[in-house]
Amino acid sequence: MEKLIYEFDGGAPVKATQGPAIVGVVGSGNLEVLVEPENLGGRCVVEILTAARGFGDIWKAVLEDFFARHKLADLRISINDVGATPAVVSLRLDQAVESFLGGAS
Amino acid sequence: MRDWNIQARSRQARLARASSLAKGKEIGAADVAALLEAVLEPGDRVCLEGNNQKQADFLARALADLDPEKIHDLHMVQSVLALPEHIDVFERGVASKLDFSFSGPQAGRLAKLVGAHRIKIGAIHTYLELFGRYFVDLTPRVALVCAQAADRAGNLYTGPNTEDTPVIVEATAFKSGIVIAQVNEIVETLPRVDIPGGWVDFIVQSPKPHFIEPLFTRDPAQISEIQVLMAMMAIKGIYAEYGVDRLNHGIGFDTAAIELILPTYAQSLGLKGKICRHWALNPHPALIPAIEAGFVESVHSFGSELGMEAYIRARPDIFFTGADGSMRSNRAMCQAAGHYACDLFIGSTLQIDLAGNSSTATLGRIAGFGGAPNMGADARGRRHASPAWLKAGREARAGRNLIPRGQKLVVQMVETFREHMQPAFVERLDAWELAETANMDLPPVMIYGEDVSHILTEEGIANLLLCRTDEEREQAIRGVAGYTPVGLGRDKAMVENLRDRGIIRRPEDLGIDKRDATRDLLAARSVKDLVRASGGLYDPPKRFRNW
Amino acid sequence: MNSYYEASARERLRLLLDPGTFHEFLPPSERVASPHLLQLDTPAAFDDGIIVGKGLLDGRAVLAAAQEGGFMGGAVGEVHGAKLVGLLERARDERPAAVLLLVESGGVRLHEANAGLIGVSEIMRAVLALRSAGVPVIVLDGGQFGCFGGMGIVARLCDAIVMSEEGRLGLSGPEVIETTCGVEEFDSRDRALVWRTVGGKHRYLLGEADALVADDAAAFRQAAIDLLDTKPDLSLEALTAEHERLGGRLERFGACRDALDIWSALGIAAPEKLPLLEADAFRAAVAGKRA
Amino acid sequence: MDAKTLLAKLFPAGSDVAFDGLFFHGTGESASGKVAIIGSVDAAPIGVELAFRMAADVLEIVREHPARPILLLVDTQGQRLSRRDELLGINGYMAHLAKCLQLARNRGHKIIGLVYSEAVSGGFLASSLLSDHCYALPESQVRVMNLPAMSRITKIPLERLEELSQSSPVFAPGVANYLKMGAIQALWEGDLAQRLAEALDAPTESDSRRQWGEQRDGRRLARAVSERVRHAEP
Repeated sequence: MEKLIYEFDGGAPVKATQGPAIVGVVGSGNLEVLVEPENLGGRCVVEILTAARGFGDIWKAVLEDFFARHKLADLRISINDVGATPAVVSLRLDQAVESFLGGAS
Repeated sequence: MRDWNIQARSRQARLARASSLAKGKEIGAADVAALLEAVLEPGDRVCLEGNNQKQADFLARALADLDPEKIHDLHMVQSVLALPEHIDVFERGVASKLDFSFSGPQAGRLAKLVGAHRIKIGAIHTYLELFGRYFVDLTPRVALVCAQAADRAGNLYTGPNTEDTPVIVEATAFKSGIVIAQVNEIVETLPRVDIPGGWVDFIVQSPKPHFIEPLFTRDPAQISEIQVLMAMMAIKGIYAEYGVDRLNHGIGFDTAAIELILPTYAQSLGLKGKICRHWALNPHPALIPAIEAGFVESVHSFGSELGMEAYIRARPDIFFTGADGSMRSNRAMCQAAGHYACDLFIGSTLQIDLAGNSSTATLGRIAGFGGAPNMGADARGRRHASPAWLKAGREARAGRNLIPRGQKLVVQMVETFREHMQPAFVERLDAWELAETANMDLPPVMIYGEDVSHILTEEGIANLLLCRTDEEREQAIRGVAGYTPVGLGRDKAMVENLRDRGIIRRPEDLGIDKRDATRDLLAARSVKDLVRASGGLYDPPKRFRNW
Repeated sequence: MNSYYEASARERLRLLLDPGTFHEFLPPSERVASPHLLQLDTPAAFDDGIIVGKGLLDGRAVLAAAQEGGFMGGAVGEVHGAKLVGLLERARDERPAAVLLLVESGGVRLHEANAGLIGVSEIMRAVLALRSAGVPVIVLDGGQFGCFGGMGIVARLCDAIVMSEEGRLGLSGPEVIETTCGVEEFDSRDRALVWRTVGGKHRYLLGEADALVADDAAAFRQAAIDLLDTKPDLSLEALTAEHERLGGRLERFGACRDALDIWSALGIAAPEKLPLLEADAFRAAVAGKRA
Repeated sequence: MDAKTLLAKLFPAGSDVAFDGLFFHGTGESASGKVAIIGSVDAAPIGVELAFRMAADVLEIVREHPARPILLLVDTQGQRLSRRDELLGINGYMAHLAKCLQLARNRGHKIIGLVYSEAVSGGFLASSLLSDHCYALPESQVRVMNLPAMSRITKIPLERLEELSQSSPVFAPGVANYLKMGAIQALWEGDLAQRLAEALDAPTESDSRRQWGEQRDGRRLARAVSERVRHAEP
């Protein structure tokens, strides 16, 4: 396994409707994404535990695009991953933030 | 004075050697080895019917068990190496040379024996090429074929899985060859005659019904939301755009997803009656909902599919069926149909390079081609027009001083990463390395980049028809290659430019909201749903059931 | 219609309980994951594959637990088991209308096999203690991974079981039996055989499942509501009656080799047709014929 | 130790036990009075018949001998693996046995389990693990699965499992691990009749295995996690 931590800033504060949100399942080719509000001085911290080693660059690129899509601040995003493809990761991230912001869970 | 009748006299001599074994055309199962020894001679060209689905498994076993002291150096000319016995004949020294098309299940063993110089490969073909050579320079001396039933006159009923049998028998029987058929049963009256008895020399009832593999069943339960998204893009960004009305689908979950959202998504776009009416396709169970919804008008098939028999029988307006009601498939005919009469082929692959060449070759496996290249290639001999073909041709020729002609739509549909994070886009195909290690003349390319019109990934569609330079083409491919190294290596400004010109189209450019891409769009989400959609007529193989 | 089979454990709870009423104990943000998995370099889930909490069902207070088959096949590890035991003990304190167990489990998680086995044993004891205290436990079984191993025993300790035909209930999974005893004993790839041996319809016919519903979360919900007033009965009389039923089953069906023989012996005219029937038609076809 | 030797050591004052195939049952005379005995021999696979037979015995004890302690002496290689057992609902037969033992417990029968030879997986769950007090002989074998099989299924290298099993009692076979994890209350050595007498006199509490596991540093989380769920707000 590999642990990866990334930080992003430049987002805007968001309002959660109901506290932390979780989507996805820790199963093969899938991942769970937990989004929690936390005072991080405007930054977002993403912590990833992944079964697939050596894909740090790809995670970084996926997350950069994610934070380009969503202007977010003061969020802790925690991920448990079992080799999900970037497409699945992007999808779960979008679902998680949508759920966090009060969309369908 | 030259002897013009050597082949026919050889045939007579072989039949004479076998005469004591046969009662009429019938051979007892126990006498098959003796029969093969009688009619075969070392060095003979032999076609052992190995299809995509049905297999002459009893005859294959018998052939592999022959004494290599007596029968050796056979030259096997067969479309598919599917069974272990297809390789055993080489391993045991009965055969030594091979011309074939596809060896999926046996690709690893084949590569080993080639490496050990136990098999000499003539060439790896597409189906139509190999069938063509049966009539030119690879005509079988002896054909070992497979049918559902025979009557005592040797007429064969192949049942729905006719597949390669007609082309093999025709080539063999009309060039003084010998045709031996294994059948599941010998009956007084056949439901219909698929192969005339006059073309068949011997029939043997196999102890067990021949093996047949349900290769074209995809369980809708395994289709992911990413695949649904890609299917939406295919329908809205390609099928609707070009008015694709005659087509072939490769087998896979991606294409099953397209089939399963025709009655939902395509219907909602008002496309019924405008796209996907005529198919060259095996009877995919996943097509049932679209057929029931009235999307489909005709389906001609290479082979059949286990469990679809009763459904096909009940939908004769759609499928090609005999007077007896059961399906008649024909691989050679359907390949020709797919090549010349379809406007679009869409299928998946393992690797695509920067020029759009795609390959399913991996190191240590000689898998061959099968039929995809016949479908997935522009038909340069095509002359009749259709709106989709003309539009593709116009796009490819716009701004160039060329005489008008059409072009086939050849779509490669892949997720940017396969399982275990294997990238689908690569700088260099593994096929190069395989070609070097296996001493091939050419790297085994499934679909040449010059034939590919579109590449579709979860990131978007790249329309290669519109690219005018190699550089544009490369950036268009990189622009849909996602987070693979190839994708990350894109020139972002150029990719945005290609997007502005409509060469690259993202889901949002097509007006597709990714959030709509859920499994709820699938007209059937399980095999049981397919049974329901068929009104109980589809009877899936046991391994696909969960009830 | 929402497929219960396809839904995740969280979605199942959301669909099963009154909207917006579910409150989770030890939610993922508490990060009570399995340290044992991490030690073996295996990804762990923030909820260890089980969601426990409280909510309302048809306006009545219930406690509920849902196992996530997508994570390690819903297998029971130390944390997973302890969360369920804690919930069952809480039910003894709180006395809700019922405890709902949305099972989906292959049994004991091998990565922490001893902790898992003991955990299952503690779940068994806690279920029995809770039922002895008069709180009913209702099992819902319709997930992709079925309910096997120790959880298969747990399910049968409870007051009632709701299954869909997709649901499976047993002890040893078909793959385990095939691996150990050979394909002749149990061909796990013959899924029709698997389902008629351990699937919902057979369990319903044997009287082990109390309700057989379509694969629809709303149908599971309604069946659970209908069972809310079940009264636990672990009396000598009740167990004696159960004993006679089980003994009768051995006598009547002990020599049967296949579920079709059993269904036939139950007086069902065309047993081979049963697997194809939808839930409603199936219940109608077997009405009055169940063991 | 074989069952007959065991019985002689447990009940020097005598026992009346009938053997029937893999199953045995009867009564033993202990220092604290009569004890009902239910057991199995030869690493019996527990199938539907055996579970049913044991349940019958428990019901009979409840009916005929109120509050008489029950001693489970079950030697098992695990549940019987067969399609027929699954077809008939083997898990239901095991659950029935557990319910019958709960009935006995509810009616004041003390239930003691002694693992004297082998206790494996589902067979263990359906027998000794259902007792109020589960003990074991030091030479007995307790497990879910051996490490090579575990390695195959989990795809974790055998060396890694072997290495970790030196420091962790959480997954590897062994009676000592089960002692540490709290499933086995104590190992019985020396005078077995004396050990039995002490067990019969010990107070019966509710399920305390999580506490033991925590105290013995074998299961560090189970008690705390279950308590947190039990007392979580609101």
